[in-house]
Amino acid sequence: MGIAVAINQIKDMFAVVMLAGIYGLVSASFFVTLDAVDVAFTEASVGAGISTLLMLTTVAMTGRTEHEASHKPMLALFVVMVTGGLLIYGTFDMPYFGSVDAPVQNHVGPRYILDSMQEIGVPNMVTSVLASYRGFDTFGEVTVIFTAGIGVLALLSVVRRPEDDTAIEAINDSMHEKHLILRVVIKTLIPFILLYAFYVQFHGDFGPGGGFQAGVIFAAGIILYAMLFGLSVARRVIKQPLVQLLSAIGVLIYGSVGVVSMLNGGSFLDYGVLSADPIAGQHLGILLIELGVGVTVASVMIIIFFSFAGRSEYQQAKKGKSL
Amino acid sequence: MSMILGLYNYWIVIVLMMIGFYIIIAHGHLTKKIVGLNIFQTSVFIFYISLGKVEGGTAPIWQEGILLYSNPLPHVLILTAIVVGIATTALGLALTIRLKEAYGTIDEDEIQAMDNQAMDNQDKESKPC
Amino acid sequence: MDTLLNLASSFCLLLGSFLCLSGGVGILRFPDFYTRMHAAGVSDTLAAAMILIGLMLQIPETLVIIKLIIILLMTLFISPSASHALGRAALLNGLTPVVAGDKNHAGQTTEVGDNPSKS
Amino acid sequence: MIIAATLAILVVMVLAIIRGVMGPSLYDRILAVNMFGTKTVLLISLLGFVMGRPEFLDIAMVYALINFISVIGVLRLFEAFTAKHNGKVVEPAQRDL
Repeated sequence: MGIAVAINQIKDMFAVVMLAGIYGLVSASFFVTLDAVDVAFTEASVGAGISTLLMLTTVAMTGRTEHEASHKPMLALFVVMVTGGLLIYGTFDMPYFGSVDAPVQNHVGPRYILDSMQEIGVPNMVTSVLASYRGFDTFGEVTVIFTAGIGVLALLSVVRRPEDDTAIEAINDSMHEKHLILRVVIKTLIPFILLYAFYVQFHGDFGPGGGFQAGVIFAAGIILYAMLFGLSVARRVIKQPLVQLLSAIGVLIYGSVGVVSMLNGGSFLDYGVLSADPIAGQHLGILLIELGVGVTVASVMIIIFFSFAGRSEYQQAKKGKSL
Repeated sequence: MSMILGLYNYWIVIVLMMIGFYIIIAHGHLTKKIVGLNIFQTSVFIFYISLGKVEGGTAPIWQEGILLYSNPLPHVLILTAIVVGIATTALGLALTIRLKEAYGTIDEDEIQAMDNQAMDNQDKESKPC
Repeated sequence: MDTLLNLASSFCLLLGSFLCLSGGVGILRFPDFYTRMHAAGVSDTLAAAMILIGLMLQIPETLVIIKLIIILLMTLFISPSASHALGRAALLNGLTPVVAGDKNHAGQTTEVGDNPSKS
Repeated sequence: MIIAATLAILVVMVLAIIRGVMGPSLYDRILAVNMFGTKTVLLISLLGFVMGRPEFLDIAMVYALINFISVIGVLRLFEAFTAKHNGKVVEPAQRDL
């Protein structure tokens, strides 16, 4: 809470972003203490890692100081106070924290907890609910992520001309000379990061993890590489068109699993019919759609980072030329 | 007293939410607005997760001999919401960058002023016709 | 045997906590960035190692121990290189260390990257 | 004993937050974030033991990795930022908070 107040007060955007990073870590610790292991996993990789980096890139491009507010914030404060007061008044009717007989615990929750082991056969209930019971929702979310990736691409992609490339190359080379220690350490670490992403991807049925988290971790490994070795080198390793194709393929995998289960006589995204044994079918279906989710999330994150970094390099190159 | 102990999680959520809300409406800097939006978003996440917590329960991963688990449903909703949140944040930041390129500033009021001026100029130009 | 393990693990955990605390006090009390970084960086690694070893002694499961060892290795890799990168960046960007005898230049800076502490 | 260690780490996290809020330079904040991250790794491993579910260690691993990535990323981006502004005179008004 104190951090949030400080974010409000500080005007240097860099400091704000750093505090936002700490804030992400704190909230992830909250999630751990509240038993939400998978959520903490996601928040750790997203809130503390990727979003901090994206915000920093933006701040580096748009300037780091904030102007003094021109109008008095009293009205805003008043609105906030009134809304907060009403909300707190509303909480008096809420069930107490952690109580077993709260409405949330009494409808579908017990069914997921009691029956998912027989019906799906996956120990991690979050995965079974995510991928099987609420597969439609997740399909929607994946599509949203895919759309956001396209949106960022449309907003920030740069038409690359050969002469721009040389300018960018020069900037990169000047950075290459430095950071020997970091480069060695990171070169050794990156394979392990990618391996760990795969572990998270395929171990998601049994422990915390799954497609979303694995995608973000995989993307984080690539981003680390791109950051240290320069964007153009990373682009040579990971071709941009390939990543764009992959992000679409992930959604396609997800959708076609649903279509295949329809063709086999079930309803859309009903994996029980994918195999002779319903539980084996569920396993197969969950594995496939987690794969689809992972591919989409990883490639969208890479696309987002590449677009941001590419834009910033493009601006630098333009500035360098005009000087 | 039992009310304080029973409801404090909601109050934390509300205070966080209001701070985020305040940042969104009181600051003109667009990046900061996005940070505020993130705080707001996180408060909603904490709200959902704290709803799913059961006293004495444990993480919803099936294990021999454990009977009481927290509710997995809010976890699923929030898990996807976080990843969607980062995607939308990225989209917002991308818009911010384009605004900076187009206007040279990302202060809300200045952009508004420039827009109004452009509008006035357009009106003046279109009147003689 | 059991009590011995427990004793050893308690000792490791206590030592780790103590190191952690001293690092925390250091990061708060030391006068300039470099000393603060020294406090944090040096105590961090050993404290993390001690606490993780203490946890390892607590549990007989092999998988958990392997995971702890992986975390420990990562900490040993990551913590020093992060400190190195941080200190290097600070020095290259012109954050001058406080040298004994010129107190009034504490934290004075010459680059864009920092906010001079004039409080 | 584990509880005691957890408490100690919580105290240190609070100290790191104070340093992160106080500043004064940007590097202090990055240092605070870094330290906070390593402490979170330890805290989560300890919490896993307190709650009796050591599967939590996976999360601790992610934390260690992500923390490193973000610190390195911040430094690199910041370096690029200062390189862009090199040679430009910075007015004191811009530097003051």
